[in-house]
Amino acid sequence: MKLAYWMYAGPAHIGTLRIASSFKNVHAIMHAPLGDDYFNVMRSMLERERDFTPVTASIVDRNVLARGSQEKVIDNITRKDKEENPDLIVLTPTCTSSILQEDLENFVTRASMDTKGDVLLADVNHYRYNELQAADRTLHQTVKFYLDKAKKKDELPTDKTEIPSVNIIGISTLGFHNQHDCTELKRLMAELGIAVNEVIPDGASVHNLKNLPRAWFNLVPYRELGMMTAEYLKSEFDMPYVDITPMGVVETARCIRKIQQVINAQGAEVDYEKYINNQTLYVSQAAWFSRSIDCQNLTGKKAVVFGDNTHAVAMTKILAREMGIHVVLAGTYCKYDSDWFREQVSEYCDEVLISEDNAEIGDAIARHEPSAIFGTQMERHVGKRLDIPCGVIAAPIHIQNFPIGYKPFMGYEGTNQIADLVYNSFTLGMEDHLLEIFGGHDTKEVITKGISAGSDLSWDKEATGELGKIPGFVRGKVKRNTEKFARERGFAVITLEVMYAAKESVGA
Amino acid sequence: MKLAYWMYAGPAHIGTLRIASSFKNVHAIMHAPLGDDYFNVMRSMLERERDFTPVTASIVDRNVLARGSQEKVIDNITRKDKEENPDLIVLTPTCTSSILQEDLENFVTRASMDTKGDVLLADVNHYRYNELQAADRTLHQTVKFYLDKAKKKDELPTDKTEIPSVNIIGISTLGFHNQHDCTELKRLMAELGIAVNEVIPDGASVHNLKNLPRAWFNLVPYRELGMMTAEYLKSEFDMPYVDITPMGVVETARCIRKIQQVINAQGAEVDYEKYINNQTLYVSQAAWFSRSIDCQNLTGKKAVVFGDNTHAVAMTKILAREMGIHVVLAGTYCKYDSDWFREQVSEYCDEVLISEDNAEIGDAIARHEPSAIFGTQMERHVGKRLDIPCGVIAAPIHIQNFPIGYKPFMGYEGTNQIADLVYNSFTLGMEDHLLEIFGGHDTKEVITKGISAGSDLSWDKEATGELGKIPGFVRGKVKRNTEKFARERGFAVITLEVMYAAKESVGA
Amino acid sequence: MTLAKEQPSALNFECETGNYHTFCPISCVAWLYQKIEDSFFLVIGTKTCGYFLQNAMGVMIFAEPRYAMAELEEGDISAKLNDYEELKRLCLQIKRDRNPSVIVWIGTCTTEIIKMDLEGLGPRLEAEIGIPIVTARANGLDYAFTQGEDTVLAAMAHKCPTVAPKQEAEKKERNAVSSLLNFGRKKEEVTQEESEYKDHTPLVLFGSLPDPVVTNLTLELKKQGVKVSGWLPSKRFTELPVIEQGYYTAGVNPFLSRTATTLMRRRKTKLIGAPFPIGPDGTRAWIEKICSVLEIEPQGLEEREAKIWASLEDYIKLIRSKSVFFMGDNLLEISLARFLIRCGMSCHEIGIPYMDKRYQKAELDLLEKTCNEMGVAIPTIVEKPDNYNQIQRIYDLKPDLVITGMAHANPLEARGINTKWSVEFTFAQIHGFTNARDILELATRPLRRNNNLKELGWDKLVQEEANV
Amino acid sequence: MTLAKEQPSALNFECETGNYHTFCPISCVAWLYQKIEDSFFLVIGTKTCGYFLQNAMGVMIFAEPRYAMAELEEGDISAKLNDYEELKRLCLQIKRDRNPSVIVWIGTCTTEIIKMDLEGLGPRLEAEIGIPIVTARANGLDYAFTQGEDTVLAAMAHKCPTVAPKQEAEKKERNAVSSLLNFGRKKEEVTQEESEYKDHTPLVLFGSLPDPVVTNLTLELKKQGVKVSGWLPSKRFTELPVIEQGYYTAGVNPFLSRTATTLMRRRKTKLIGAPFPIGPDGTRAWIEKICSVLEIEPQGLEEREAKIWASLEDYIKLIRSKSVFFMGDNLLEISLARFLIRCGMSCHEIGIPYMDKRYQKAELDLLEKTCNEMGVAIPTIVEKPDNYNQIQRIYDLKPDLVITGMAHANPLEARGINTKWSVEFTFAQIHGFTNARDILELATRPLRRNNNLKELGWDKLVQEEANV
Repeated sequence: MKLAYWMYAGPAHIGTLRIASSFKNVHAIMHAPLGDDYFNVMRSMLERERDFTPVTASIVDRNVLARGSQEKVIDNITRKDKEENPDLIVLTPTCTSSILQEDLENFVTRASMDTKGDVLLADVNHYRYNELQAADRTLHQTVKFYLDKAKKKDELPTDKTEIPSVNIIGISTLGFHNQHDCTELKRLMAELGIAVNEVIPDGASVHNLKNLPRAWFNLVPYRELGMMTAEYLKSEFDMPYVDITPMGVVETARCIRKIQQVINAQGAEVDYEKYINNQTLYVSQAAWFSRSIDCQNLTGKKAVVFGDNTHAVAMTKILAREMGIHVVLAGTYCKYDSDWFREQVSEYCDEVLISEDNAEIGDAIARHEPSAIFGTQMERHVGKRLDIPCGVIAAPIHIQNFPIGYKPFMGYEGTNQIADLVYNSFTLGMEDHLLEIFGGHDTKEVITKGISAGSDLSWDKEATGELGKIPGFVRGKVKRNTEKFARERGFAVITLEVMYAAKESVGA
Repeated sequence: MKLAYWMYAGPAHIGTLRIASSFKNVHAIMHAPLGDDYFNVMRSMLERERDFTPVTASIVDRNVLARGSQEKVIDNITRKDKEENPDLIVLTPTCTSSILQEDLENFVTRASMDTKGDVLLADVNHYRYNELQAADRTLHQTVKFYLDKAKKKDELPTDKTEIPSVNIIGISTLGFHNQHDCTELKRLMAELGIAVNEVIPDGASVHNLKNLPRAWFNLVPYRELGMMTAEYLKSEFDMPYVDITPMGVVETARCIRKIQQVINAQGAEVDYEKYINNQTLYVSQAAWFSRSIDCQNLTGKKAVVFGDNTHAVAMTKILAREMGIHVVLAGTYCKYDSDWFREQVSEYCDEVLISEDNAEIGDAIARHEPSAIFGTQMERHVGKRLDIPCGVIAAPIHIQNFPIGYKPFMGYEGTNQIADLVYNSFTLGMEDHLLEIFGGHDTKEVITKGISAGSDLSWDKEATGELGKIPGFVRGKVKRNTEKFARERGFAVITLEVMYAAKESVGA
Repeated sequence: MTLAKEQPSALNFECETGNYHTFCPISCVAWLYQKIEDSFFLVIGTKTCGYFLQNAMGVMIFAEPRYAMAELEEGDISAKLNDYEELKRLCLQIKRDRNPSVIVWIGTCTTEIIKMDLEGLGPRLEAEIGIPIVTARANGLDYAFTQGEDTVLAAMAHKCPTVAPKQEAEKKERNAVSSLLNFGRKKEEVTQEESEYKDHTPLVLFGSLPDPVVTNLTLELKKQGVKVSGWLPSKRFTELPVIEQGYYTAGVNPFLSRTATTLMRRRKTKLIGAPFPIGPDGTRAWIEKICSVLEIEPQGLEEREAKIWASLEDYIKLIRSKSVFFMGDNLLEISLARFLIRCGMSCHEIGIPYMDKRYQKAELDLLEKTCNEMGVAIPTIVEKPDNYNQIQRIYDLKPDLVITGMAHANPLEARGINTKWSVEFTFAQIHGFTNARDILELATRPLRRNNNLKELGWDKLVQEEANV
Repeated sequence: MTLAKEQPSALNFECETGNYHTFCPISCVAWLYQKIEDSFFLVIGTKTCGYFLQNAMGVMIFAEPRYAMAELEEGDISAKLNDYEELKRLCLQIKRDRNPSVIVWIGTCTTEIIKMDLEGLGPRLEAEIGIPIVTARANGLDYAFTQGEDTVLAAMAHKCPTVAPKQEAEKKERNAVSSLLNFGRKKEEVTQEESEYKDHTPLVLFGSLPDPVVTNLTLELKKQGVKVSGWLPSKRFTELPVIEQGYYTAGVNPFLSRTATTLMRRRKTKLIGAPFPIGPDGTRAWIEKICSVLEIEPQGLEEREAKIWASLEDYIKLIRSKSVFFMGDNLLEISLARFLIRCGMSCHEIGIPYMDKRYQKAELDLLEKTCNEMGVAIPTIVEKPDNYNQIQRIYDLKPDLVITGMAHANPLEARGINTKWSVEFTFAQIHGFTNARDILELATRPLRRNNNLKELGWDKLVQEEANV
């Protein structure tokens, strides 16, 4: 057992469901007890998704447990097949139901006899893999399933697209700024004259998976999702892939140069240097920001970076290399891929921390006392406690990571957004500190005069206590309305009874 | 005399300089005492402008005052004409030098005999007009100057552009989110199939001003800047103008419909309804946000809006009409145009406040106790004091209003950005309040344990006092380093002397 | 929805036992750890449970609340590790770090399936480490959402003292509520005040409510001369109420049937079966029933209720003659439906995760009576509804308001259907006379908002085609 | 910039009287209102002055600082309104709202031009409303940036008491610094400590420094047995130091020539002309000069200076043999140049807004001596430089670092030229031995940062063509 106050990555089935529900017209059946289907809540709430989440829980309760779940699972699969006509139904257990050690593979085989669509059991060990690993595996499994199927049916296209083209692999629902990153990557590819062959899994149809090999190369922007698929496509179809995350001016340029190399090797003749130069120096504002006086004042300031591999590595490089900020600690919660992390960041920071234990990270931050943190929501809260500003750069996702306005992290607009994030993280903190420095000199009385215009009423201890229990943000209002009520009715002392009477009368 | 702690609009010469330095290859000569040339600082600092600001102060000092400034001003004009070859030199006094009642018109006439470029005296009363009015007047004056000149030379084009076209009037340097608004408006026009004839003044060449009449209509997105020019072009050249600010889903649609009407009246046959519908319902996320559960929870919450006419009116309408938020007070500091403001907002709010006195606004906010404020930097500070979140929607400009990332207020991406602003203003405040509600239950001790691991050293009173004077954000560090130093050297008590010795030794 | 005026008929119960969405019963941790200030909740389950609490329950904002996961790892599942030793290690760590007055073990589906003997381990460990341990099986195999609280309170009922500590009885007010009410007063005043109460068999209330609501209901009963001897749970575990055989008990929430049964069967108390104090009608009925059992003549309740109704008119006019549909989530559905019908709404279907017809009998009777008096059709009560089928029925019925779980609200809104999250009623202060307004504030919010938006023509925000 | 080793020569002064950019002298309000805690500053000027303080000085973040504008309106300019009555109205409002111990009137260019008789009005109003009024003409017609402080201190020097109040002298420490240093000690200790001081004619220091720097310099002198009798300004107006005829005075900043003159001519004090205590070299020279005048043999200063230099080596190696160019902004230029040259830099040109060769004589001598000792060419000192011409010279000279005003920094950076804002030296704590590190922290920052960026190839960020 592990005492856990916080988790950086979710359980495996969340990863599987992120893949399944990213595809168009794919339904997932979750074989699980009541309440385990909160994935639907997360998707609906965090992404403000307009459509019903295509995930149905086949509920395991005491009765099902007693009778065995085969019948119910198969019923639910075939029923959903009829109700929604999905191309594919993915069955997944959760941590709990996976313990039952049922022959789910057999359930799937049985069910698929009666379904028009395909049925697939997500093949993940729920105790060994987390959300990120499970997503990577499920995507690979799905892609392989459809490519094998096409191969068997001899439907695999053998040609490449006419102009250089790319599959963007790893864009998924509930991913950290994935939608905006994807838009930005599509824009970037368009500017490079590269056609987007497929984006998977988000918005993709499983029927189109067979077309994946037509692209000239695969782009895997996130280290956590898509590598298995890219490796598979490389080994099976000899498709090269580019796995340089185009985040920050330097790495975006490196990614574009790698793309150039990959497509020129296949007969294209492109030279992106002029494009890179123009974007870097004059279109994106990030390189100029790095050189500007604002950023000069950040030189040598200490920062701690923590997140998933993709974002923690990218931010560490950007801060250290592009902005001259001193990264005292860079860390990741992707323990399973820590060698890569170390290799990527070690020359850009003083110390590396690989951990899933938020207390350890909190302590490290307290020890370093950086001027800013770039981390997850968890680190943001650590920062709040320690009075250190924090920019959020990585999942676990939070509704604030699904902004309505355009906020990619990748590509050239991403470099702009990151520059703002860095600048605001440091300077909003700075503003508070400036106010603190001069605080004693900045008289606050005058402006607050308007709030409490000297009360002629007294509150007895009970009522005062009760008032104290009212949340701060409505307390002032309740106080004022209650006093108004008391004054109108001639009460000199406010008791609990007066408070409640006021509430009933004026909604105080 | 007026006791003033804060100003919402700047002095007149700032308005004039915003226009002059927005144009390409126009130089301004400011006839002013030392230190009045801080416009250059604002432009360089706030906009992170890469180029030298094309404004030179012709300095009035005691000697100049004694001798008269004519010689110096004329020298500076002719010198700058030679050094930089500007198309136009604009001469402006400031509040101070305008009192001297010199015949500046005569200086200009004299100077222009020796210059290759044009020379113009900005014709503004520095005690009657503020920054916004002065900008409007200077733009009008410049446009009229070049149209009159072209007319005299018989160089005025008489035809209209082939396809429907627009002049976007009022985009200027140091304007609130002007650059991003302009980008968004250009995108919008492109999507509507309308060519952009000229954007003025930002980035425009004065030589092209004569082409203004070729456009089918003028678009004036900001109430504060461009109306005089648009009126002039209407009366002189019979050019229709659209002055509906395309901010928010409803007003953007109204603006587009008005454009449709204006260009169809000139022979176009466009129907933008489908475009509007598609953008509103499916492309922009703002209408959906309004309907979503997140926004439902904002229903009926109270807000105060304050700003310039353009933004305060637009935000009031968006909050009240599109989001169901209860605007208890809407206000503007544009006293000179208050009738329009009242007419626009009165049906959407409980109370209207027209004032340039920040104390009055602060008191009104304290009285209403809204859940959120949408105002200027000033209201943001009022909000900080009263613990009410504030979204900044209007000038006076601040470096935060020049984000590097794309953040327009106008057009459909603007609607998204505004939805985020509204949501974050309310919910980030909410997060603090939630923490407060549950605060007593949320143990803070454990995580802060890492900070002060029980000190074995004592600080004497002097040193403690000195430590207290160190800004909070470095105090922890100084304390730790000093203690480390003292421990290494065997001091048991930290005195002032130890503190300074530590600073010298380890930079504590 | 146009209402065909049907003849009232008896309640109609269905059970779809379908695939429906509600929160996991371990949710109760989110409010119980706040309610019981000296407690620590340890949820013994998997990453799935932990991630739920953290992300879906929205308690993500708290960096270190007084609850944690005992996350089961592969070794625990395969029984390679000794459960007792593992739990001991974790509980000792909790003792060291936080030193709570009680550790509540929340069993989950997984502990059920691997048959971890929490009830057996608890007392042993309690004895060894010296901190009381309460064991509750708040698992999703047997319970839904709010029933998690029921499992905790039922387990905690065993920990209530049997007799009042005699020594201290006069020196110190043991009961949290009365000490709260008497805070800051002189002893004479308190003694004098005792005389305001009628003489009756002690009454203990059960159900976890926010402190202001506890005070409010306690005061309402005091007005009638009824003294509340204690609440289960109390603000602190160390202040659990004394429960002697023969005491009266009454619940404040409809999802507490197991706690009610435990108090009756194990603690030999007498349960007062009443409608629940939600809405002015329910609150009046609840007080009346308690008074009647304690043989006290209630005073001025009718006027009180009438006055409250009058004060609600501004909200009621927004929902009168409109229809509401409950998808079923938190077991508060019957009480809310009854109140909203009394407000003039009609209701076709009440989905509910679990229906204890005995514990909710008085509430069901009041519902039927209310429908009859208001002249609206009696709703169908669907236990364990099938959400997919419900949505088809919603498309047909076009109700003016759907009260639903969090997973369905946005998609229904996007299809032009007004919704309100049921979970908000779980967290809001809805009990008693004065809070009736808050129920309507919540219930009318979508109507107020969407009325406003309707004119803008944003009714449906989904396309047949995929969005751009 | 490759340095041709020239033969050292005497200082070369030029005066371009060009169009140069610096802040308005009313800027001093921003630090003086913070320094003098019981003061209120009233800037009597136009919207132009107010907008400058608010937006360009970056004090926008303070909602209500202890300063305000008396904004002149059309009626004031045309003299339709009575100045005395107007100022009285405003000062009474300030008295009512804030009740400061002193109101400092800051005259501006406009009050000069309209010839408002502030010096005449001040004493009348002071007598009528009972609050001391100090009048300073911090106008841009006569002064530049930091000289604003000079005008205020010169005016305030008149308000210092002539003789120590005899009655209170023993009861209470009148002087702010010594009470600060003695904070919390018993009286016996304080008395005993007095013996640590040598016997000398009282010494008053002038110049506004942050409190920690005041303490630091006071302690440095105490180490030599020198007692500082007071500082002008003090932390509170009510604690201005006693200045008797014959006292010694010494300035800490190079822009205080007018204050120095006032103290000499009006208060009949003796000025100690020394280099300024900026950098270890300057600080040592300043202390030595003070000691020598007071006839005290300084102890251990050479070792002290050497130790500080050794501790700065990590920064110094970044700038050694590099060149610096001062565009001229805050009048600290000579002292900073002297220190940076001592660090091993070379300097071709020192722009400076105003050069008082008499008040800065010791500093200029030290600069010349430093150049000789370091074997670098003596810089040209350009008073009132023409910024346009300077930029042409910068293009030619390609210095490694340009110290400049805020208007030019970004454009120079965009052209690949390293810059540091001069204004930062105005606000940072740069005086004394221990703060030398902070000067280098600032001065080396662009070099440290841009070295880093250089490899990325972002040297020039301006195009010949307009940007896309």
